[in-house]
Amino acid sequence: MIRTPTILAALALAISLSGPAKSAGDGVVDIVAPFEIKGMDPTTSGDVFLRMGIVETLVEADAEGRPIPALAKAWSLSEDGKLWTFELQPNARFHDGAPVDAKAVANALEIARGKPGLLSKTPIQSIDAVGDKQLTIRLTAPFAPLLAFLAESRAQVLAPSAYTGSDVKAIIGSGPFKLTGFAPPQSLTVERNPDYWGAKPQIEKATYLSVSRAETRALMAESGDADYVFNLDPASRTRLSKSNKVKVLSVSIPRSVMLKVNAGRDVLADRKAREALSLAIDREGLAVAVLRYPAAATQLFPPSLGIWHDKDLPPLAYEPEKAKALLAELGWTPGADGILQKDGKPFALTLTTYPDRPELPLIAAVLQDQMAEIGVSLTINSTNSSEIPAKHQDGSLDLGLMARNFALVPDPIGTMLTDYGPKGGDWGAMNWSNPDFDAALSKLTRIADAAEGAELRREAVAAIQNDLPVIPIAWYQQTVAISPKLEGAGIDPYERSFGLDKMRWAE
Amino acid sequence: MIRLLFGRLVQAALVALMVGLLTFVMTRFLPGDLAYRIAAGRYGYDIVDSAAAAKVAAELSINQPALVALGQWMFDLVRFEFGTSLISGQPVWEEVSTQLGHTLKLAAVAILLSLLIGPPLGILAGLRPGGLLDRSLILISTGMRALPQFVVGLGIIIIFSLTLGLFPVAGHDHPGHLVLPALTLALGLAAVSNRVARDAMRSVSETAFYTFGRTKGLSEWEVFRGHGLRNVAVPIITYLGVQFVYLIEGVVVVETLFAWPGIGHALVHAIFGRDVPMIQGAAFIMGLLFVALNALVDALCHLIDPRERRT
Amino acid sequence: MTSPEYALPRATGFPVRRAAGLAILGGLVLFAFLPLLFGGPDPLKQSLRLSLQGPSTADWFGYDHLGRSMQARLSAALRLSLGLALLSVVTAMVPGVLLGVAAAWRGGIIDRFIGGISEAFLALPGLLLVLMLTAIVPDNPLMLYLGISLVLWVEYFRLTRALSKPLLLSPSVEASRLLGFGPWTILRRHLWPELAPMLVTVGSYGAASAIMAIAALGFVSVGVRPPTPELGAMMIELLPYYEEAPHALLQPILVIFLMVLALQLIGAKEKP
Amino acid sequence: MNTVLKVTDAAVFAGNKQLVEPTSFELAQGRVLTIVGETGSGKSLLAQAVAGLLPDGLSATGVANLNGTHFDLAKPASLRPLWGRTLGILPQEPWLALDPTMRALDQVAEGHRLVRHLERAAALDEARRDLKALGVEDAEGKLPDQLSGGMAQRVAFAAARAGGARIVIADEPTKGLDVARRDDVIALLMKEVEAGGSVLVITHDLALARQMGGEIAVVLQGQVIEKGETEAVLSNPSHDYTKRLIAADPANWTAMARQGLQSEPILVADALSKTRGGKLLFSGQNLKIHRGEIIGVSGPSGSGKSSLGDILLGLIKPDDGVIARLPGAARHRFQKIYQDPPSSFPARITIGQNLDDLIRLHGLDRRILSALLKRLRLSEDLLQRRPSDVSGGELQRLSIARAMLLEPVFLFADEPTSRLDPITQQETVDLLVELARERDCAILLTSHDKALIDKTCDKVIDIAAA
Repeated sequence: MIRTPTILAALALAISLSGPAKSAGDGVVDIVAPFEIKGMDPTTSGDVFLRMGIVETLVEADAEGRPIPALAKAWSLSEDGKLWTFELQPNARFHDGAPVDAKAVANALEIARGKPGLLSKTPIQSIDAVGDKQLTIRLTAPFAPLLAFLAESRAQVLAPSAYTGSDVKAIIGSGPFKLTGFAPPQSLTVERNPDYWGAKPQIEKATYLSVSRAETRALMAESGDADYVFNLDPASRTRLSKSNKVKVLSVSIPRSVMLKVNAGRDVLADRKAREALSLAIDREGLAVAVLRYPAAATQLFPPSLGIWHDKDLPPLAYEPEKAKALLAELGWTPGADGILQKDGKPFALTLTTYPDRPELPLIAAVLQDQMAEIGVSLTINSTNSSEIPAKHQDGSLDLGLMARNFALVPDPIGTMLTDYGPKGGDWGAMNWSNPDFDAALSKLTRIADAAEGAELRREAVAAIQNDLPVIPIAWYQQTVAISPKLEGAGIDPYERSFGLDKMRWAE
Repeated sequence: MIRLLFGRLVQAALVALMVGLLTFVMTRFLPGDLAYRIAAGRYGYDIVDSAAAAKVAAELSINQPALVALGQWMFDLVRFEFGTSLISGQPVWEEVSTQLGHTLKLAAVAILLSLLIGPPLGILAGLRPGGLLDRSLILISTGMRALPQFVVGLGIIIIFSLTLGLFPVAGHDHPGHLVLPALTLALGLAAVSNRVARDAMRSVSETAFYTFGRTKGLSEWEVFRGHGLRNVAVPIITYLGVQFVYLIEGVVVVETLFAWPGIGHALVHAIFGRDVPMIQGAAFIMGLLFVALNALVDALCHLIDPRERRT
Repeated sequence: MTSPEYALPRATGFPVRRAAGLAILGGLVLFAFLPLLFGGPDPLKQSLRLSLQGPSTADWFGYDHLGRSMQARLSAALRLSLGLALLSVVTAMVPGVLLGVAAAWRGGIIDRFIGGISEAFLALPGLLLVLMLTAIVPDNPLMLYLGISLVLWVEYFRLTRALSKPLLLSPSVEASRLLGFGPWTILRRHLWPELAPMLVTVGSYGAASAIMAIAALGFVSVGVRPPTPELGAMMIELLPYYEEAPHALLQPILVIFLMVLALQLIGAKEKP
Repeated sequence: MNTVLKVTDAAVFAGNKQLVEPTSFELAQGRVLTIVGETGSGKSLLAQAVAGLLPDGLSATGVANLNGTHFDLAKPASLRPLWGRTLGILPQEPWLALDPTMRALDQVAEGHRLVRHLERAAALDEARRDLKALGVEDAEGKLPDQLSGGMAQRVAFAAARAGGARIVIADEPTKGLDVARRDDVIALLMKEVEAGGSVLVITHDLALARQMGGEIAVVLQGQVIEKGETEAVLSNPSHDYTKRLIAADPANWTAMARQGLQSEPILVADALSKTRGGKLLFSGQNLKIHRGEIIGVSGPSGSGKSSLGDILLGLIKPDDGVIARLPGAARHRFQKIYQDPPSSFPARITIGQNLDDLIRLHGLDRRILSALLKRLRLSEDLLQRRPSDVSGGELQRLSIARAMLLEPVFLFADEPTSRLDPITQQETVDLLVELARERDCAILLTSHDKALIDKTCDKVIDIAAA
């Protein structure tokens, strides 16, 4: 009776210790990030495949967001701005050996257009394969940001054999790395694609692991268990930057934390009320104490967005006293408990946010306290992220705290159009209309001249800064922890690629 | 013995019915628009908007009358037809079985480790009640029961992975990844099982047949090996059945901390993302798994102690 | 040969372990409810300057990552945890014991029926139940504890039934019935004195596991919503700062340790 | 004959309080020594001291000489190697002393294999031979809870002797056994004596001492007050305590029966029958019980005596047959006295509380209780104690007082004195009968001791015959 359990125990211990203790130092780059691989469909996990260099899009984007050639070697636009013609790379091949020809690209784009994503919002009339290596896209109206939309991860080009109907059953891309192992939702492994049409990467093998807890990611970096850890929480960032076991890179990215305001609410309809809320926020203190980086937002767009950031726009200030004065002007008088009252109703709002990004509930807690200083009572409802668009549609939203990604498409104009269009947007303005802002925005999509574009952009940004349909709070810093043995690794501000193709092992 | 197994079968059917009803009723009352939640689960917070939600709503036939939907679901259940997950599009059975596989692997090693740590210490303490080992074990197990799993997990990572560099922190491709999460779970289980073993050993060593073993002329070790071990094994193994309940709580936390692709972690996401078929399928299978494991425990106990009349 | 004729004196008087447990619990309750009497810093008041400051003579407990007074938050969290732990134990104990006694007393179909339900509850993953309940009514600590007590009641039911069944068949109850005593006296004189010590033990272990379950649920962001101070949630918020401000993380852990230790010392059976 | 065991000045202390006076005795080879005394007289402590089995908290002094080797009783550890090899210690409760999860044969073979270091197969054969010798070979593959009381007794005996011990120590081997099982034990022990072994018996049962023969030593309050050949001591005892001990044996009681009492019947039952667990207990039983009449039922345990009593009380339903009780007499005037006194009182409250509840329930006068207590020679401060802190004899008298409070017309005494010492048994039965006669209360008395029933009851029902 006693013999069996002892043998079983020894066996269990043996197998669990047999594995190589640490996976470092075997030439494989271990990448860790918070994004789960939900499935094979580009709309659900397309960004992970693009980041790992398995798939490619027609057009790429450089650090400033300007389109550069990818699968399309060159492109041209007709005079009326409605017909785009693309020349495909001559010797590009899919991982299953099939050539990347116009028919395959058209097929992939047509399928992508049918699914939710920015492509479905572009005024495309038809996509046709003209020759073997030439593709045309006909628009119903001129649309300057088309190139940027084609660079979006959901518009990735997969081999015809990857699809059955519109469903994807295998990830067969054309990128520098081939998919060799796939274990959703947690991990996948890739290998260098020997016959890649572009520059061959130096890294041979890489693994991707999705880890949702920030502490675990930080510990994996510190213990050398992972070579490239994407996205660290504030506290780990301060800890790791002090340690010599790991290099920490940080760059501001086109994602802003902002407060979505329902201008339809009578309490918030007046511009002064929104300005008062903005003045009550100590952005400096928040950035230093909570987010731990110097990116207190002075306007909607961070400097990393280049052309959209207006250097000489007056920054948003922190003046609680002026905020109280403004609210007093609007007829609000402090009640017994310090909360402002006006004809019997308290100045009370619900702040909806979501815990998927760990810092949002933290910022909500700080805002709640700072708003209480000027007599505004906030109750926090941290729930599923879809509540914000849902409450936008049924008009029940008061305030929404969110982290809006302007880099879904290299040129933020795409996100601007969906968020601040005439009827507002799920993640943008709500019940707010500013005629000259709308005019400037729509004209921007049609003209190509840089100077005139810059003027229109300054006008649009000034309108938002003045009217405050959304109140910017902080600009995001993306941080990455890299193993010292890895060189050439960086951060793509547009979060499109981990930069696997540029990495190499230090000698 | 057959009576026991028959009892378990009835329990399994009851569980199936209850789990089915409960999850079905609950998913009907979950607040928040189902389509929006699923769109958020599927496309992530950057992309989810009313257009995506509308597309999802069209896909699902959400507004079936409750009773029809219940009937349909029960019918599917009988045929073990769990449908497909709304978020990942994979068949639920496939998703749950892979994730359940990971969780079972983790749970098995955790239980094995806990059996190696808890009961031996408990038995030693039980042989000398009130001794130094006994008193220190009480403090340590109380301490372990007071520490939440994620704090224990963090401590273990810092000790074994950071300072000693013995084991990798997370991931799941080779056995080395299994050790730290399993150890975290095992410590939680051992903190309780060593108390059970101690009390069992103490009461067995006071029984008449234990003393008779001594007066027969057997040495302390021979009495323990012949009579102590088997009689102590029964309460320990019966307690094992109860431990599965605590295991699930631990598994969810440990899977999240160690990024282990298990069922607990997936279940939390499914509930957040309102992935109804996934919730129902996972709950149903986990319920049956519990019953099967309890039946296994009963069989094991019967093997050791064939007396019929144990409650 | 073995039964000692000479009976060793029974351990009378108040066992030391239970006294120590009650002392610790008393201290915690005092720490939790004193600020209500004498007023203390507001647990929600933030001052970002003081973020993560260590304990000092001014404030023995220091500040958390948003500059809120740890002392105020700990006592507020303790009030919440103790109150709701008590709630979950009572909501689990009352039905559990009543059903247990009823099943033991009536026996037959009722016993098998309730027994069947308890078996099913036992097999149901408790966590799923709690997750579902908290999903239906989010941000409500009450729902958390209701969910947990739904899982705990089975334990009370099975223990009460196991204890009451042999007792009700014993000669002492038969004699009492013959002497004309009614069911109420039998309950008060025979069942309750046996059940009470067991309920104290299981109750205190139940409260401890309820508190731990809430902390675990908080870890998967299902628990109590910030900024309400709750021990589990505080630990999760302060976990990332374990190296920078260890005091902040250790305090809630110490409080939970003391609470669970106290409950277990109180619950410990007389025998050492 | 050479002495195999010589004990000189063995004494037992609890701390510095002496429980057993220094005593010396000898056990010769092939002979029996019986130590007789009441519960609490220290006879068991003496035997435990000699075997080195004293519970912790107690210490012993004195010297034991076994087959020439010298042992100091103050150091019990030195005696441990003797266990099983030279000293065969017979367990008291055979059912509890057998490992519930191990088959009977293995429990006996264990002694051969581990103590006498025989090979596994040889040990099993040896064990089979032992069981065959005791006539329980078919118990081989069974588990303890599948064995009857008698079979368990014999398996335990075989297991105790498997280690090859020649000196058997049996403490209260017949406690709680009925007559048939008692003779069974005696035969077992006598077989050991004939085989040349020697037996030390500790008991309060004189019948056992008489049948064992050999020598006897009588112990009172830790002191040996008389010693000698059993036959001689029992036929003309010198110490008066021994005399009272002998007189307490029911066989020597003076008959208290009264014939031909014709008062009105308080309970008439006809054609009662009951089967339990598939076994027919009795059928066609007609019974008429008159006021103040004492009726006895004797038979081996499990023969249905208690079922008959419970049926008459209405506690259990007969399979068929009708019972007519005295009209007008309240239900609670039909009471019952139990075999195990402590279990008939609520364990966790004091006896006084229980009696006060009863008085309050029926609105009785407290003074009746005080009178009853005095009548039953019970002191008032017993009422402050819990049942577990009161001796068996006192508890049984308290339960009689409790029953008498309700002026019962019928009392079912179910083996009331089988757990008590002989002298206490005699006192209790005398008091019970006197009170019943005074209050004209009928009694149904059951016991496995035929002599007790014959000497006490007006009429005897033999249940097995019907």
